[in-house]
Amino acid sequence: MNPKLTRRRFIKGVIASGAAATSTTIWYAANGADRPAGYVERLIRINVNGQVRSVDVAPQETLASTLRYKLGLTGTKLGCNRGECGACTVLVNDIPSYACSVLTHSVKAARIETVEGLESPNGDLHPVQQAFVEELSPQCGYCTPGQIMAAVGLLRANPNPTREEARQGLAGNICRCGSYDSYLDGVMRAAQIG
Amino acid sequence: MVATSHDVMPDIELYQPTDEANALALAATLGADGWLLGGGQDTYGWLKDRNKTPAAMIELTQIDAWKGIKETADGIEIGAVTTLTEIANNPLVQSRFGLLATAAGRVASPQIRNVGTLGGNLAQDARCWYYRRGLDCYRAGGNICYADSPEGLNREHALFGASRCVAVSPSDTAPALVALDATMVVRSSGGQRLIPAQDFFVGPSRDIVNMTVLNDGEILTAVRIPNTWANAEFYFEKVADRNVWDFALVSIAAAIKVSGGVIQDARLACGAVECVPRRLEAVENALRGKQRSDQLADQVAVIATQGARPLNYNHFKVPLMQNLVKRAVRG
Amino acid sequence: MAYMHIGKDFVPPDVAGKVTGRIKYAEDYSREGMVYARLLTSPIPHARVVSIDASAALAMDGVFGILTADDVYPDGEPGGTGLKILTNEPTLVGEPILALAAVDEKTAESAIAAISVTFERLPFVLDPLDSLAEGGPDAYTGGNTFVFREGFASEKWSRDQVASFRAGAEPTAEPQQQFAYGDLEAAFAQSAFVYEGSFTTAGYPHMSMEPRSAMAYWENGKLYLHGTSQSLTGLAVDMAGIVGVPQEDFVFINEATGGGFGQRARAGSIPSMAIPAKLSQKINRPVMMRISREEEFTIGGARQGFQGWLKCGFKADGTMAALDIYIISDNGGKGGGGDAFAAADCISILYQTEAMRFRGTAIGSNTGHRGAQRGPGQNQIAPIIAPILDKAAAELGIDRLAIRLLNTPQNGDVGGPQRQPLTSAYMPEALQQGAALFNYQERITRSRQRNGSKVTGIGVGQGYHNAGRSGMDGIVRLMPDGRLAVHNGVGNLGTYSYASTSRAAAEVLQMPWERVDVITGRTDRNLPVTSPQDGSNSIFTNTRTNWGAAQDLLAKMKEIAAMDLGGAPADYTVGGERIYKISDSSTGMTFAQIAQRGLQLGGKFTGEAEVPEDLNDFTKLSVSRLAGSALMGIFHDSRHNNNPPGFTVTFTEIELDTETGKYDIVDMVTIGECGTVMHPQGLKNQLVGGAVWGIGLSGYERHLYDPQNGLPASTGYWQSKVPTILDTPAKIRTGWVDLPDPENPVGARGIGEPAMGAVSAALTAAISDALDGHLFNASPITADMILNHLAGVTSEAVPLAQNNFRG
Amino acid sequence: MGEIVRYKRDVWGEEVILGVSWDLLWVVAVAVLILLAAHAIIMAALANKKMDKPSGEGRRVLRHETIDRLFHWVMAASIFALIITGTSPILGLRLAWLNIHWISGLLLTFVVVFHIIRSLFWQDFKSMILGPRDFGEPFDSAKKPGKYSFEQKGMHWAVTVVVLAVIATGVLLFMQIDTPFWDRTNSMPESQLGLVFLLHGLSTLALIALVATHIYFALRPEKLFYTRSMLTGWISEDEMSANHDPSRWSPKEAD
Repeated sequence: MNPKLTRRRFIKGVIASGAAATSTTIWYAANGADRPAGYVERLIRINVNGQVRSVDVAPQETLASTLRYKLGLTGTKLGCNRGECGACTVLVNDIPSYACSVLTHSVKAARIETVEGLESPNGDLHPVQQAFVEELSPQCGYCTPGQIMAAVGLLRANPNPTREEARQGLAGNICRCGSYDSYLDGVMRAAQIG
Repeated sequence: MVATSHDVMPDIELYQPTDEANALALAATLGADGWLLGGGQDTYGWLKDRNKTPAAMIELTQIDAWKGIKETADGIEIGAVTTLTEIANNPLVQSRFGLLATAAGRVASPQIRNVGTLGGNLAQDARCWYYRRGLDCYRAGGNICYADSPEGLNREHALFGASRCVAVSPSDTAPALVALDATMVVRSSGGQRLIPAQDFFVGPSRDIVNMTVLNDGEILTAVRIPNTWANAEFYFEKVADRNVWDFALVSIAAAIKVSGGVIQDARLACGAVECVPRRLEAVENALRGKQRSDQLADQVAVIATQGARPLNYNHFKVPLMQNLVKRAVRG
Repeated sequence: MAYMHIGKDFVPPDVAGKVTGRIKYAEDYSREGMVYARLLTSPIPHARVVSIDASAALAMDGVFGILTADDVYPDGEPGGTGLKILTNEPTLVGEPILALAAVDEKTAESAIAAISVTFERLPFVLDPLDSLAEGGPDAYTGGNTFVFREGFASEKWSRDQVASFRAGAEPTAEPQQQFAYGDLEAAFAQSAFVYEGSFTTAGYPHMSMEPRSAMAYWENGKLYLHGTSQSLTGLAVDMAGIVGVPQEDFVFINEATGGGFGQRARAGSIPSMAIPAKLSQKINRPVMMRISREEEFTIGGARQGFQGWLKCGFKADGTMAALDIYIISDNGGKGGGGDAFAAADCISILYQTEAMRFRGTAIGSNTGHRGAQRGPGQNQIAPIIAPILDKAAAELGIDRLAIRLLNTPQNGDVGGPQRQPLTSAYMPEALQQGAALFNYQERITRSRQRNGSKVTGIGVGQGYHNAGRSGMDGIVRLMPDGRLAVHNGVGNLGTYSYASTSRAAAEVLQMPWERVDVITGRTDRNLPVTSPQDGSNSIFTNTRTNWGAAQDLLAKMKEIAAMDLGGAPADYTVGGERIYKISDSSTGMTFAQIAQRGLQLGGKFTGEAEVPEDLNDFTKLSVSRLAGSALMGIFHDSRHNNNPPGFTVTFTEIELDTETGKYDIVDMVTIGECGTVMHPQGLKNQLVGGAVWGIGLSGYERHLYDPQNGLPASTGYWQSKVPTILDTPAKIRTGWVDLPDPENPVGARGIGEPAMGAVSAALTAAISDALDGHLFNASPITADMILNHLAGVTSEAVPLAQNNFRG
Repeated sequence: MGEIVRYKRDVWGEEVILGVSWDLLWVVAVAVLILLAAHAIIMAALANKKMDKPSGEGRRVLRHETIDRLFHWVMAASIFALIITGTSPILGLRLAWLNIHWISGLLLTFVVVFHIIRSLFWQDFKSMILGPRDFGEPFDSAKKPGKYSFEQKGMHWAVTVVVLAVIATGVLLFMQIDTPFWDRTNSMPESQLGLVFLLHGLSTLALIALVATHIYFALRPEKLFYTRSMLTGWISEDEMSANHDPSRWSPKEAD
């Protein structure tokens, strides 16, 4: 029998997933086996903005969830929770990623940076933040943390981008206010400041 | 009764094997209950919507053996969990198989390419919006297609090879790999099988619920690209509504070997016109041995769409596909 | 005039919070004991809830309770259209039926899946013309339209009438609404070129970045609601009414709003914020209701789509002599929107049409709820008219810029059905300025040039929106430490006008900006009633109120100075944070001193007496709470006279690829004509932001609903095609005319909405140009439409289709 | 296991029938195997008591005309094709089955219609009518049947009912797919569609059981001569007289 067909049997999704989730662990227990290699422990330590913090993280938890609800870092915004807008962009080992579409457990060994971690210890704004203020890049500001993290990631990889390269670098971030032009102006200015 | 909007990850187990044997063992044990997780960019939406309810995720990206790009005796091998950004930026891929580098660089958005893997891009599920909405259509194991009807919103759907389901292959890298005559390395706890890229994908007439021939317990671990088409003349173009995020309305990947203005050999594949990347063999045959010219491009373009069966809102794909073939042939 | 603040860039106080992530949107707050709400929404486009069985859900661990329409409307749901908090009679897929609170969102979602709702399915309709046709289904139970003060009605045309309209002919049925001026028949008779045809424009969702999440809790009998709005005081009063709490017991907190675009201006367009408030009251815990992107799509509002017909006559010299226009506007599932009238009004003003008739009917469909969206009406019609104007120019042998210059409004012109004078208009200047910056004369020679598969198209567009109101209030206070507090109820949604209009007060007092505090963010900070920040009016309206309040403060300061230091109030002036005698600058007081003196005097100086009678109620409440706290300036702005317009002009060059149906915007110049410039960076942001919206309107965005079942297809960012940075030009060149308007104290008018219309008009004109003058008579014009046109595919055309594709 | 009907949600989230539970395929397979095995064992146990197998030699009489034999085998082929193509995706075989399935279904429909018309007007329809007398036949070894035995008639009519059900539901489902003759619509309500799928599935299961039974009997040694007659057309007079009552069936002599 084709298991793909039976897997989608008519059962309420939630019940199915809850029951099934338990069933794999039960399977291992029933078979007298230890949990297989690779089973995740919930209590983990993650490095966010240079600080190592202990957090209880569910296996399925997204990084955005951990940052916002467990660590109180609400600068990372949920615009769509689908990887379709970019408002939750953070840096994972310097690489811009959508925090709504990355599991916290997947990045527990990585360096995570959010918009809250950019200012220097004495409170000076990061060059990208400074440039965005000077160019008045944000409008409503909801996409701004994501735009900033994408821009910081871009400038780390390419400190002197052309305007076109900057445009490609910010391509994964929607701004519904349409402030793209001002964000690009900001990135170009940041490249000069930085 | 269902609420129409879920967006929180439900309870699900996660396994993060760090070596190949463990991953294959987990895949074998969990079978259909184990969801293979690459970068997850095509996964989390399904899970948040609770439209797919596997019991566990098996994350493949911690396995170093399945990462990276290396040169082999007769070409290159790309680990299946190599990110699309790495592929797009890799000097070896760029210099020898620029077609794939370009295609990988046109996927979705930078952040998705930073996390998304080649394997995930190839094995991703159909993007038909009815299916994605969680409706119990044929592809979801149901008994109906909502898109293939006079009123269905089928602008993005198939011209060819439809069989009850009219969804198309959404992958950008798939047509490139078909054009490059790549081989998929598929492993399971029972061993390894090598599958030509073209045969890796499966249409609804043969399997209406899966997009690839992977069986439960099998994992795509690497893609091998032979030197056969290295440094050929490449053409990749993806036409989408928006230039970021959107899936192709039609895409084309072409590898053409030209000598003295004469086409020695050619391999072309189109994306988003069929449930699998559509290899254009008739066009290839018509090209071989011919002088490359605009006239030739126009002639073969018509061949490319022979047999097309447009739905109510996707007639434009016929001229679009023809035009992309023309562009590929013109170079 | 040399200003200290007006026309100069500054750093708005909230920018630092935006770049550091510290500024808080509703969803960023939390509260001890807070629980999470999720919604159960209708899966059916039109239905009646027969029964709800939540027993299984309520028995689950971690579930605290549910809220249904019966809870929020114990005496029955309000009649009429309009969004409800919750409903038992949904008229679109996704309408909230009930909310459930649980310990976390995951539990809430699981519990909601365990609730069983029995629905009775009712007939639904997605295309207003299908509903208009005799025997067609109605979107609402009472009919397919809602007539103001009269109630539901069922508007029906004969099937032949609908069919002939779909075939492109003039509708023959009686409209709901109409206006006319001039002798239309004579004007057509005088016309050398007459164009007649039908058109469609698509509705589409607002898709603000911040979903309309809200968090509420009750404390000591007061409701604290963290929400989102375009205007704190413009919304809070009505919101208190919707929740059913006295104004004085309602605290609305809204530091920042992640995008408004029309649908967060008024409480009626965002009643969902009452859900956590009511739920919190019911279960006695703070409740956070995070709205998902799909829910935001459904209840977040959408633009009205048009199905229209028009006939337009031009004299031999190019004058637009006559316009006859008939529009069926899509009222969606919850009613709302008066876009068609605004569209006709816009044509009348923007092209100074000599004789005109407008007829319109609004019909419901079981789709997303409609309401004001950036330039509602004006911006749908802009991209329809521009290519027709170019066709007339071509037929009459007139240059495209020339025909616009000929018809464009200027100082002294009137417009609209009332033939109301414009406060001022400098469109010829704007057109000339744009043409010069764009290098129009040279660029136009590239029109229709081919380069391989690519063709160049040149487009010129104009945009208009009424851009100013009056009747609002201002409160400013000079604090004992000499700082100036400007109380401002304008929402903070990214235009920075809450700050830039406050600078009008600083200007009056010649106050350095760093010594000014803009008091906003929550209603218990005692804000005056300001205009909802919609309709491009904030700059005009709130510079008037803040200027007026500061003038009141200044007058009081002068009175005190004269009282204490001798002479008449008129002998005094301000500067350097001092008030001093004009004749002897050493005689004076610092602002701190005079503020302290005012406090000693009390009475009218501190808002304890002689408060203007005509203040709005909420302002009176604020003033009474502030009374005695500082030297106060209070002002009620009486009505202004004429129509203050916001105008824009856009020039663009595109390269259209005939093989892919896509086009690159090679260059774009957009000029604002909005009186005196208050804040250049803010204006530039409005112009480029409006441009991106214009690009979306003319090229990408549209509602999609499956006619088979009423399911929405365009719920997320992906399917609703909000333009990305790579769909917009790498640089948009901007400029402004900067000539003062006589009806505003600093000469300023608004700009937000017109910024969009000009761009969409320029783009459809450019597309038409690149395709040898072909008229799609539609927005958006998508790649598939262009490809089908070029390939001669006509089978996909669904004439005048709404909420669907169009070939 | 245990479910007979599979459900799904319709486009608006309401529960509707999806079709038969294919778990029943295994139930049917196992049940038929057990029953037939039991029959085989009982028959083997009784075998030594009935040794007098009639001879196939000698004069031959005509049992099935060529055209009827042709009909039978075309029908058999199409039913096999339908069962194989219909069950292969359920068994997880990746086979492009749908075109073969509907073409076979169309063929089956044509031959069945042909057979119905022929049997009504050209064949001896009465020979297949199941009357009260037939029901006594199994209990009285003295009673011999006419052309068709009680078991044969029973099988025929069972197959008739099931095949007609498969065809009727199959035609309705045929209208739900794109074919060279028409483009599909979604005009049938989902609840009805599910019912049709359910009936198609149930009748398929019955058909599989009947076909298995039919094949089993066709291959049984004491019945093998009937199978031979379906290939060659004749049975011997000896076989005829041992199994049939000549007063009730007087066949022509075979060529």
